[in-house]
Amino acid sequence: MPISLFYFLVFTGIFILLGWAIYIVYRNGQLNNVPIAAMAVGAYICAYLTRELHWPFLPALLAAMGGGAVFSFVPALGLGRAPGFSMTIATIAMIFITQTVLRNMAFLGGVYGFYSIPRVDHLLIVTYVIVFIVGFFIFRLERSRIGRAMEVVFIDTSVARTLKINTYWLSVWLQVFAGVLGAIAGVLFANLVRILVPRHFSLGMLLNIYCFMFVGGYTTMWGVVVFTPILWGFPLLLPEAVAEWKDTIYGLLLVVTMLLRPEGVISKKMLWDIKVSVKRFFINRRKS
Amino acid sequence: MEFLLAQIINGLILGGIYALLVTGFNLLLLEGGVFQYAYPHLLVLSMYVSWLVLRVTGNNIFLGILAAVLSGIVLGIATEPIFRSLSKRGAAVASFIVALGIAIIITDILSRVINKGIQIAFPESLKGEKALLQFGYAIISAGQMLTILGSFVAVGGIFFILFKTKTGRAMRAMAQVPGVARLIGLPVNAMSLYSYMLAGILGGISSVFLIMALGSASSGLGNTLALKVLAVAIFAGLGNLGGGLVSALILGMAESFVMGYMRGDWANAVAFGMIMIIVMVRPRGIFGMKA
Amino acid sequence: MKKCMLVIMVIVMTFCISLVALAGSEKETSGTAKEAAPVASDEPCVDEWVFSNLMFMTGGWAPYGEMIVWGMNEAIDEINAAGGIRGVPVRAEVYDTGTHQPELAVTQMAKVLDTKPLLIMGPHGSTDAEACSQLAYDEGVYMLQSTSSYDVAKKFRPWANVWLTNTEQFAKTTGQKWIEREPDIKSVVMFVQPEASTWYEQSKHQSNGLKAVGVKVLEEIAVTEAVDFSPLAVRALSHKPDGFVMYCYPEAMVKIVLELQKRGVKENRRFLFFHGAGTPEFWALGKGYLDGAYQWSIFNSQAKSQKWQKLADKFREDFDGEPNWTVPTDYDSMYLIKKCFEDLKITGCRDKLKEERVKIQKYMNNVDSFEFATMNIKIVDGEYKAPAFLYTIKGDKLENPINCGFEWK
Amino acid sequence: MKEGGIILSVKGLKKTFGGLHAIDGLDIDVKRGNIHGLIGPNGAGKTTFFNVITGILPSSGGNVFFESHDVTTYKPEKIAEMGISRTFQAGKIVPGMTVLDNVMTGAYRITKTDVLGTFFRAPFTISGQEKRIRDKAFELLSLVGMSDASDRWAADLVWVERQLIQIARAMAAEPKLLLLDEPTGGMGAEESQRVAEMIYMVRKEFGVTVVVVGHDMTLVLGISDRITCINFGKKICEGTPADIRCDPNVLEAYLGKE
Repeated sequence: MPISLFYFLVFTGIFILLGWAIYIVYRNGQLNNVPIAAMAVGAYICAYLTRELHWPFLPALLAAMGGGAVFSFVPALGLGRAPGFSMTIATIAMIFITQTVLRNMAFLGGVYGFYSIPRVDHLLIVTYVIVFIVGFFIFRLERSRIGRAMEVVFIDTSVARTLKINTYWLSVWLQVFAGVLGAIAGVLFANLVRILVPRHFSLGMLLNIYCFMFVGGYTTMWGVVVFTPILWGFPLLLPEAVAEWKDTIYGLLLVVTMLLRPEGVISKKMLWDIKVSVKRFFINRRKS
Repeated sequence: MEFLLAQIINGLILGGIYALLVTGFNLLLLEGGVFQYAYPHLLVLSMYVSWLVLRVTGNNIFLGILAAVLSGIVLGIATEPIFRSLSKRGAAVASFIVALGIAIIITDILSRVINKGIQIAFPESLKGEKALLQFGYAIISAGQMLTILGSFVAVGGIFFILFKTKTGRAMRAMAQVPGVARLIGLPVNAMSLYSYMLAGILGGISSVFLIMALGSASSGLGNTLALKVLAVAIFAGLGNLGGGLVSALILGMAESFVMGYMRGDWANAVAFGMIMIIVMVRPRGIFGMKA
Repeated sequence: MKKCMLVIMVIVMTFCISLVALAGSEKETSGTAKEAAPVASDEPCVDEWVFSNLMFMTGGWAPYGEMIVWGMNEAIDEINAAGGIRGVPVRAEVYDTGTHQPELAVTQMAKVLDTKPLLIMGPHGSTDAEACSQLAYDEGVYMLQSTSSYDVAKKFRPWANVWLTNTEQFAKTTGQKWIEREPDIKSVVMFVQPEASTWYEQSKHQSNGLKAVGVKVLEEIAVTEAVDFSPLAVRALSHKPDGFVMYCYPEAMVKIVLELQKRGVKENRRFLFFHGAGTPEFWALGKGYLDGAYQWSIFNSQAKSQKWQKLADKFREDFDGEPNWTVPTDYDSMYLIKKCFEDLKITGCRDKLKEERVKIQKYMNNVDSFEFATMNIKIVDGEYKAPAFLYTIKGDKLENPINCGFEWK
Repeated sequence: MKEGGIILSVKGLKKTFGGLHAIDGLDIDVKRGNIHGLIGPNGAGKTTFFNVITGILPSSGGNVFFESHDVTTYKPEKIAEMGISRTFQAGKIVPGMTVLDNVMTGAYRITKTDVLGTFFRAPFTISGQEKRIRDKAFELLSLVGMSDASDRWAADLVWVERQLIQIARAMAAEPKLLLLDEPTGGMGAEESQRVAEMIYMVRKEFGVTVVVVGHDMTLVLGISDRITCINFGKKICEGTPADIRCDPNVLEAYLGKE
């Protein structure tokens, strides 16, 4: 397998996880950036445990997930009721704070970074197994009472509350879930890049993920899945002279999508229509 | 004592800059229902336009300032058609994302096209670096003085238009109940254009003040300012014009004190941490949301 | 309904095509291999030497990337005009790693490795180099990181090299030379940007060097991105220091200096800038304010060589400004590659790839003497030996170099 | 369950916005199993009354008793849990979902799984629960006469259908008390009649207590057992539809003083 394909695929997996992390909270009407900070936390926990204490991958992954959960739980308690945008800005604070703290932690390499992290075997398979499991969970979550509750909260919080939906705890739970997803993404990142520097976990990555999510469609989990590989992949295929304009292209895509198809390219309605037409197609076939 | 005074003055100057930006931002939020994240980016773009004009005309200050103001107005109005459909739908998130897209494009282009992406510096005559007042380490330069006074005048002008003129009252009525405004026969489209123009004028003037206060601009300046503006707006409560002014001063002061007295590189972390705590304790900002 | 199906089709197609194209991106090494086996074993197997350069072409550092690539292209034009390397023309492909975008840097590095390169130019910039050097290290490909940083490259020896010489040593000695020149400076405040490990590390070395000659380092003030730097200036002045040492990005350096000057620091000799200063924005923002200040650098702006004069003139013409330390970096790298390939009789044949990579690595880590555009250098065990200078800024130029340390004849 | 007891009792309820008294010392008792009408001209405080009872707005004074619990200070979700469901004036359904899913959102109250449960519970326990509420949603849809529409996208529904879906959603929570806010607002006579019949049917079928708000007199007078008429946040009169019809105060409130 070419090296670039390997890195492309694993990064795609990581971005899908991060995209889902932001998506799942956004379904609840809040734009949450904690996953990027949680990613740093997860990455450093996993890196420290595997390099310094020689833990195997799986326990390190679980520890990182726990770390991510705790890390996102504390602010989530306060941010549960925050309106959408306020949360966006408030959680950017988490990114800055995490970076600053990591820079001041000498045993994690501080400013110099944490080097030579061992890599788990079969990283690609591990990544996609994780993506598949997480995707399955989200799929189930969306089709459960919680998923339907999230839809109502997104439209109108007060309606949701009169349906006995505790919007506060729902938000807290989802933020913690997003934090865990971020931590998992961080673990994969640490295993892939094998060098961690606090500056790696910054707002730049966030913009990419916003782009994948909002162009792909924020009403369904498949928008992220389909558009992350496409949007992340196409600049790598273009000749370098054009690919250098990738940021501008992303920006234009965001503007155009929001103006022409504000729900993103893949909307829930579209998936539903496809489902219905496929069903109809098979029924017609059976009849004839 | 001397240092305390100096830091207070530094904070006030910083706060003055934020106040200018936040007023324009809140105006758009209030009138158009648009979350104009790219507002500071447009300002920076006007600064670049002014710089280009200065270079072409051999540092003709009058033309430079004119170019900044005019380009501010043009850019302000030019964004209106983009946001119009979103604003009608009341899609605040979509408008934020569109603005994010615009911001990315502006930053990318500035970082590579104008002046080969290198920082631009404005001529001495426009900066007004000379100290006007000095008490020990506390210094107010001519440019800064003008910026502060100018911001007061500009923001005061906006408030006057909004609260004392007929058009302004109509605009505020529209901001409060958009549906009703249409019913009672206000020209909604014209009003919306008007508010963009107002924000554009403010933007143009602000870009001149930014030139005076900062003396230089880079492609990354838009992002730095945008984060701060958003922080101030949320701290105050989105769309709260008066609260925005007070909060701008509070945050400017806080930033100056963190940089002045805290160890390590905590400036950004602490400034945003404050926002985080405010959002946790008072989710709608300390002065309450208006939008 | 049809519209939906169409969109789906397009998406699926794009996805498939991208996968196929990526899978097929295992390009031929360094140009196209000739069909027939070469006659003599050390004749080049390629029609064209293709060198991959991993460079920050977008984001905040894009202007510097532009200049480094400009320098490289100048060298390529000269080399091709003179008949190429071993009679084969040279071409460079630039891969954008963005500014502070680790994910992009890593992906681009992977892309470069898929082309089975003999060696890699870059990754440039310490953040990007930190992110992606491990890949080339594992693969065993030599990286000419010319601008990344001494400390990053050190971690990836013997597979990486950098044109920033032993900063540990020079940060110390240049600081001491400054004190020697200005003996009345007894205490300093340092401005350090803690984000970039390189600058941080150098500031630590310099701080130790200053302490060793009895200068008090009153505080190391952390500089982060900000709109206004006057609070930091006031804070520094509250210690009442004799001197100021700057290890932060050029914009901040100049702005802090201006604030300090406004608050009564009249003598510019009290400022010492680190060698990362001297970029176009440094000169643009500081025009007329910096006369008399000191800067240490490994860049020899006073070089008299014909090569350098020609390059500098061309730069002034194209960029409308004084050449800075970014200009000769990859220009020199290109010439070093030329010499290396000619000395080792590198063929670029696929079957010898591994062996030639090792040969290149061994050669590059020990160069006895080589004429760079600005100075003569030598490389010992992967460490680049060249003098560092302490300059005085005069008329917005670096003047009066004082050689601090390594002297090579 | 004692038939004829009082299920909802409001004592001296007050709600002020700034200086404005939206509700000013209101006393209402709703008997179990009744359809209780609440009428009054526009701006009389009917919707505010609902908002205070369901906890969306905090009250400024007075008490609300539900099944003899004091629920005045309860949060909306807590009140919903106790068994009060409501509809909204503006037809607030989720447009990005099918009709069936919209009705199923109402069943949140009677289902259990939380976020962790969704991940770790065995699939069949969830699917069993899902099947149960799906059947229930179908049943409710056919009750409101929209069983054909279950697969339709909610954004495509017309106004009257939205109101019916809202009622079905509220009923999916198996409430003890159903609050209907202007269920026939903006409808023609024929559509109003359809909704009225349905409300009657729901009461008959599930024995739920209904409080219906409307300024459309004919609907409320037609279906209610007992009616309260309010104006400016105060009770004007109370009684059977026949009483209300002849009360001079009501006419005055609606038509203004001669």
